[in-house]
Amino acid sequence: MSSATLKHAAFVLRGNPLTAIAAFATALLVVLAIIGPAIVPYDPTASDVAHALEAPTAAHWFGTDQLGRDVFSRVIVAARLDLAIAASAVVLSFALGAVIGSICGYTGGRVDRAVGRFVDVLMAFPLFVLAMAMVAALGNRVENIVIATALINLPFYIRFARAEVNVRRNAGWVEAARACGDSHLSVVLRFLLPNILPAMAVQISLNLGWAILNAAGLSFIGLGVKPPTPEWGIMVAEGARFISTGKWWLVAFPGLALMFCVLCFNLLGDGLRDILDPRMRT
Amino acid sequence: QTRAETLRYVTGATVNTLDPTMPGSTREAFAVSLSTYDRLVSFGRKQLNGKWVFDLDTVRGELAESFDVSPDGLKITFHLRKDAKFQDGTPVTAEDVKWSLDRAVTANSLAKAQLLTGSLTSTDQFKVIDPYTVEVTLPKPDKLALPNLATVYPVIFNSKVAKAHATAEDPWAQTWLKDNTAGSGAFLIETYKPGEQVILKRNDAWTRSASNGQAAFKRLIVQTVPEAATRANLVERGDADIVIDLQPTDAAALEQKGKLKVISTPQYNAINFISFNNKIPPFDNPNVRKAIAYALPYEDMFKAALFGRGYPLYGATWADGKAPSGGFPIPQPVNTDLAKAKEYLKAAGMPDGFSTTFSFNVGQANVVEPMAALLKESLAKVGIKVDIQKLPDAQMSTLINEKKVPFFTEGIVAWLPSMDYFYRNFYIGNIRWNYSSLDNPQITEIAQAARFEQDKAKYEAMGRELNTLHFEIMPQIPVWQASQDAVMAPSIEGYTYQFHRQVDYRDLSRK
Amino acid sequence: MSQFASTARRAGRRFVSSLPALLGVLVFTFLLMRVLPGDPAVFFASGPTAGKEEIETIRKQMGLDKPMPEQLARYMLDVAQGNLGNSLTTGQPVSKDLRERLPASLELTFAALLIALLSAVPLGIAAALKPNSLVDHGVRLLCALGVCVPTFVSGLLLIYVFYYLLGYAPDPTGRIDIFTSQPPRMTGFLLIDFLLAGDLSGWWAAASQLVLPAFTMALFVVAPLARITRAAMLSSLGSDFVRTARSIGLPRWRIVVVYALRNAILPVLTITGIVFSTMLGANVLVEKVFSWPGVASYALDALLASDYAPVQGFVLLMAFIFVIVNLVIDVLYGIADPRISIE
Amino acid sequence: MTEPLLRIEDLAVTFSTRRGPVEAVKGIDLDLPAGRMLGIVGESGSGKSVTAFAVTRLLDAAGRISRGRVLFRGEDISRASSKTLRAIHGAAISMIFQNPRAALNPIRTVGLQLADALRAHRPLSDKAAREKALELLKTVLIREPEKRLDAYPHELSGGMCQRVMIAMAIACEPALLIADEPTTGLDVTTQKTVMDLIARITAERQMAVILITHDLGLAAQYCQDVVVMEQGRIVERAAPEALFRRPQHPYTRRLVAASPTPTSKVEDLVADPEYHVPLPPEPLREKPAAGTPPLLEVVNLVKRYNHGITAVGGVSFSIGAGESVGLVGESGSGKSTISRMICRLIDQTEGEINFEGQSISGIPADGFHRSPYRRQIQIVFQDPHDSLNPRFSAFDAIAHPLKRLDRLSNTALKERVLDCAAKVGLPANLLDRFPHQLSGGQKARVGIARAISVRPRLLVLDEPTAALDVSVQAVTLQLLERLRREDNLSFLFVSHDLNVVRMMCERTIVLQNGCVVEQGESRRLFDAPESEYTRTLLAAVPHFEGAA
Ligand SMILES: Nc1ncnc2c1ncn2[C@@H]1O[C@H](COP(=O)(O)OP(=O)(O)OP(=O)(O)O)[C@@H](O)[C@H]1O
Ligand SMILES: Nc1ncnc2c1ncn2[C@@H]1O[C@H](COP(=O)(O)OP(=O)(O)OP(=O)(O)O)[C@@H](O)[C@H]1O
Ligand SMILES: [Mg+2]
Ligand SMILES: [Mg+2]
Repeated sequence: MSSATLKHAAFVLRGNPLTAIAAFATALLVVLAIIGPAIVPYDPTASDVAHALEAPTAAHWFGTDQLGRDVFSRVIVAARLDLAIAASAVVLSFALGAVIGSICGYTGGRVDRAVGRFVDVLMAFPLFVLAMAMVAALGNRVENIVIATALINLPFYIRFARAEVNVRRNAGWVEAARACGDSHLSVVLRFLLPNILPAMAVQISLNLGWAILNAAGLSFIGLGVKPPTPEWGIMVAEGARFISTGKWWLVAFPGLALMFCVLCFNLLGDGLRDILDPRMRT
Repeated sequence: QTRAETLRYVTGATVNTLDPTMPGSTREAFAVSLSTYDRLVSFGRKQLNGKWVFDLDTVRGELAESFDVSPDGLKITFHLRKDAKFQDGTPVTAEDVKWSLDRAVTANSLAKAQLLTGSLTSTDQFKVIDPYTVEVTLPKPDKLALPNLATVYPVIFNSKVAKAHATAEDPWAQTWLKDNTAGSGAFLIETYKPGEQVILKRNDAWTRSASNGQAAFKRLIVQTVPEAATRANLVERGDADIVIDLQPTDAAALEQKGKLKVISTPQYNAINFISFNNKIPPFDNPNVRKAIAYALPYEDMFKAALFGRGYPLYGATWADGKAPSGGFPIPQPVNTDLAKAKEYLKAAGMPDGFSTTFSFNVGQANVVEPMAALLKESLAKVGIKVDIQKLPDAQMSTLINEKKVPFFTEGIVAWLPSMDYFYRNFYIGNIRWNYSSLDNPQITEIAQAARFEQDKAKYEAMGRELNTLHFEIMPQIPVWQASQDAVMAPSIEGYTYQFHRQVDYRDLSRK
Repeated sequence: MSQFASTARRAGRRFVSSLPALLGVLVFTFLLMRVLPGDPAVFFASGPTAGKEEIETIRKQMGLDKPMPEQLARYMLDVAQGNLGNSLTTGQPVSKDLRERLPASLELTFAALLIALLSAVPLGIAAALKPNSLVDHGVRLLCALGVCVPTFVSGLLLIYVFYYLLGYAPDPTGRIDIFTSQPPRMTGFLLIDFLLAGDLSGWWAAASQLVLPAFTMALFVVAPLARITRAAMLSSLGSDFVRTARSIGLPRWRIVVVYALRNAILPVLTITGIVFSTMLGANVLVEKVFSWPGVASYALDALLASDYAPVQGFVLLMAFIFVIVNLVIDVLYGIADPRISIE
Repeated sequence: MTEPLLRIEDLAVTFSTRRGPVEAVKGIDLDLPAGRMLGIVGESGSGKSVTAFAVTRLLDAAGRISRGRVLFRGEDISRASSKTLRAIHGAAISMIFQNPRAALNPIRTVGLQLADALRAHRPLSDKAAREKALELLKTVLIREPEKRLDAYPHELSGGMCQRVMIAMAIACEPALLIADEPTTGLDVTTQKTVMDLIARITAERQMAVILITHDLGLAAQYCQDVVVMEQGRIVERAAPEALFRRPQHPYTRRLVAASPTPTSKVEDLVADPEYHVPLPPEPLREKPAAGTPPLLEVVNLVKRYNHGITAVGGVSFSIGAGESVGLVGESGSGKSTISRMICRLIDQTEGEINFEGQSISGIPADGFHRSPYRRQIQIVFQDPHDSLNPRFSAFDAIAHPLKRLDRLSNTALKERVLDCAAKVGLPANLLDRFPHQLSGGQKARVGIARAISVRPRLLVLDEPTAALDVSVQAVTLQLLERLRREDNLSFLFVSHDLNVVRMMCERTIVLQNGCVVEQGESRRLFDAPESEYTRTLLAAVPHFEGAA
């Protein structure tokens, strides 16, 4: 990133307090994900049935759950896993999607049509059901949740990358690169791909939030991560069942964490769009 | 009819057939069939700890006005009620009974396997004596023959109507009966939307209720509401009249609020186990199984998973190490004792523990997930590292059937909960329900013998022996009998815990 | 008219070219379902005494005893004849189940989409008319809030508040209050059927049942729609032709509506298509929470039970609807944008 | 003297940007009497458009009139309410924009848009509006006006769109028409017809016109007065003959000198001695020995695209070492296609390309990057901005072919890059900037430096200056000429500016619809064109000598 980009980013952030707050909060989340397990007051998986389902107190800020585990500790510790799930799912689909999409967008022709067909098939699937089926088929391990989430995002990335590359493939600098002795492949990988990256960054940040929600949805129907691993989605899904009995803290705190995280990513995505939008630059 | 004359029952499951014998029938389908069809006999009821439960030992006539058992126990003669009419107005005759029982033992259906347990296997065993008398012959005297006829399968069809819808490929009209009824029961189907709801209306001609009258409700709605919390809301707000499958938390909360009537009955014909496949190492080693039995955090699990709603099967003391009773199940003399668990592990040659996977059903996650988490935590204390695996229901049942799950939790139910029935159906042979894959000649032999043992004292002794053996080899660990929490509007009366763990709608009335 | 003819021709071509995708979906789902480790026969042979024999019976009944390629061939043949197999969960033919449940899902989705569009488009326009103003930030925050709550949580919360606490909403148990009699089934869409039957109180009952779930779903899709509306409005407001419109002295509302909005509708239309088909498939959770008798919750139950036929049928149906929706969007697009039809 | 139609007094426009307020127009004064045509010329960014938008109050939200008054018919409209403005827009003042296609609503028929313009100011029935629209289309000389009424903009050519735009602008008979570069992007021939149309219609209706352009020739040909703008100020105002004969202000002088005319030479283009670097003399070239093949020989080159479009239909020519050959023709005549085939970026359909006697047409374009000839043939693209990877700094851009083709690295690489940069006059301190941080002329230099860095023999220049201002173009052309003379490079110079080609090239090839209509010595060809097509092209070139 050049200093001009940074300056521009700073400018956009100043004009857009929401993005600035979101950026700060995201940074906070990341820090929390890293140091979380070290700072929490209780072992997030240690049960204490004698103190089950207690409302928030000074000892347990967010109350305790059905097994008497400290909700606060669980919410904090879950940040790492949730961010990891979101990040790895998105990175996976982004990496695959960007490369495939770029190649399609650049070459056009038969490859493009073949991949297009595949994307059509994927898109025609009810995607959440596809994710469910994948997790059901492969087993509900974190890897599989990541893979399923990545897969259902893949078509969007392919399409996006394809479209972005398509508008650039006739750009002068692409031809110039070829005149400078680059092969088609290296044009795609070294020139086009880095150029569509900023535009895709927006998509990525929006998708990060979506990936977490997806994992939460899977948890709700019982296909989430394994117990007793703390994860927001599964905590919300379990806590949601206690709403009617008034044990609000079980759903409220992990839910707020989840919301907060998704909200940050979404706002960040919006802001990123402005930062990266060349029209916003002068 | 008014709202007061309507009973609205909500459930998380669905009714998927009107013919209870269809393979794949759900429990809700059984409950509906109980109201739309009559059987020859039904169970009586008794009070247990102040709650009404079905009584396996009293069988009373339903379509049969009376029945006699021959002294050698080989012949049962049923005398049909003369006033019984099918819902189309035609009388119920011995022909219909014969056709229905023939169907039960012939057609490819659930009934066949069930009736087998009562020595009912062939059409030759059913004989029409006269239009109102049917005789059932048994090859051997069998305690379970009569009770079997009281289960949900041997319902009596209107054979004329059924035959009219039979085809060459489908001689027993199974296709038609799946979506239609031809019975003589207390209710008629008004609308049937599989997976959504069944609405029934009273058959005014039916007068065989406990008080020899019509069913109390004029209309009956059986509705699927998948979200348990919503079911709790519905019944609490008075929009639903009765529900039996709430989460234990909700049931406990509603009971505490005291606005509704909550009848909590331990499912005394069902048992929850922590199971091992005794063929898969290290669980082939009884010491390992015992180690786990002493490492389980019973109290915590019972509290966290069931909120204490059930009948614990742990924590007993057997004075001389022998089973004090011959019933099944009985509380086991185990409790959480990590030192003992470690000793057993040492005896098993694994003083540092081992790693394994503990599996359970997604469908039971509400209850089992906290249990699994506690189990994992507690076993870790003796060095057993547990990875928890949550499987979709179909996968879990498949894997269990293929005997591929080493360590898991599951439950069993027996409609006819006699001691030998449990041992014969859940501990013998390469069948799905033999969770522990037990293959113990001694247990097999005693259980088979007990089946036909007519002497009560000897039967009791056999039971004690089996129970003692069971504890010694510990093929699996019975943990508790969960309660069935029937939560209902205060005005609802007459609820009885039934063998099929469903509401018998005919029993209910509104104050 | 020739434009109509060319639109029709394009639609036809699109449809034909999407057939391979449908076939792909069919085969892929079939294989995916067989990869599921669960054996439906075992699951459904769960009677208290079910044994090997019973499992075999079900297996035969489902055709699972045949080798896989044969199963696939049979399945494709069946599908070609409109037979989607039988559901073990409900015991009914899948096509019948889907036919009965699809209107419920569609009605819910349409209602949600309508709510979403009616709120998203004005929001997007408001944001675009004053970019970077307080209004804009407010809209942005509102949208972000909408997408950051899992639908099942918002659904349960809405039920808790509006049904349990306040009692404004009817009990969340499906499409219509159980004590209201159903209208004669004509279209399967209750709102329409009630109107056709002239039963206004019934219509009201059905509509009030629909509000909460539709709102829950709409909440989730307002964001993408508002976002795209804002972006499209911004770009069309900044475009040269809007400047032209201003330079000839057109009134402001005419510039915003006729010039800017009509052009901005095009990308909104595309997104609406995508949103519609994802909603239809993704409303599993909403249907579950509101006991809505739709196709998605049907498929979910079947999936957990490894009941192949309903899942396969559902996926195929969704893919088909996806294709149809795309076609409709395409046609609308062709009508809205004259530039398309010549390509 | 009577009150002028439009009077601008001390008008200043300020934009708020992230670097604080920027004054784009810094206080200008201007009078425009009714019925006159006033030209505003000046380089890109000098504030021409901003002035126009300020007068019509169509500025972006970011800009505002910070000072001064705009008197229209004696009334100050610089602070008029939006209601007043709406009444003025279209009815009293209207505008024609650059890029007519984008200026029309793409999803509304031409007829409806015209009707919109009409009905914005007078109540008309649908039918009457349609009739009036038809009349307008007839006025702007559109063929088959009835049919065009229901056409969408995309169904019309650029010239036709501009006519529609003119029709819309004159629909309500305004007294003032502001045309902001109305012909940029149009072909020379179309440009002429459109300008003639504007001139005729406005003369007929006694409308005052402000013509904004950076083409001095165009302004000279059509305007009675010309003002020159530089950096938001008016530096000179005069009648065109006087202005171009005897430019007073140094900026005007520079501008006039930099505009190529049929008689100018590359040496003369840069008037400002400050910028002037004398060119080396034309090297004496020995006649190549008989039998030595030319550097590049193209035989019967054909390119057909799918759908049966023949972009190039059998073109043959050759280029000798050190020779510069021009390729001219209308838009779409196949110039770029030929350039790309010669550079082996696309495959030809038929025909031979020989480089130094060796056939290179047999090497597929996909694999040409491995060929040793890759470094011999390089290309400079039309748009210097578009041809630079936005993520490469100037250094990276120049270094890229060196790394790829010469496998240089580290110090050797650095030296060569600095060398090349120096050669094209690019200050070394600009090398770590990214394209968006460079001016147009600087970007052009980077593009040229990149092309010559591997020391090619043949340089294909595909409209290398089309996107540049005249003064930047002048400098760039000189640079190219110097490189050619110093390094004995050969050029294939593609352009649609005939004056430039005449200056730069010894020989010229005229292309129409993918076929050569005429080729020969530039001097001869331009003085005595043989084909009708060449004559039309030449006639359409606006030139300010004619205005004298
Ligand atoms: N929206 C804006 N925000 C900031 N600065 C602007 C804006 N619009 C124009 N400018 C600045 O105003 C100055 C004059 O621009 P203007 O468009 O009038 O130039 P021009 O003479 O018309 O050039 P061209 O020949 O390229 O059209 C430029 O320096 C430009 O950067
Ligand atoms: N990839 C392509 N596919 C189909 N047709 C093409 C393609 N590229 C160019 N053409 C067509 O080939 C013809 C010649 O195009 P070319 O770009 O060579 O013209 P040009 O003389 O360079 O025009 P300009 O002055 O506008 O740059 C045009 O009619 C164009 O539409
Ligand atoms: Mg301009
Ligand atoms: Mg070109």
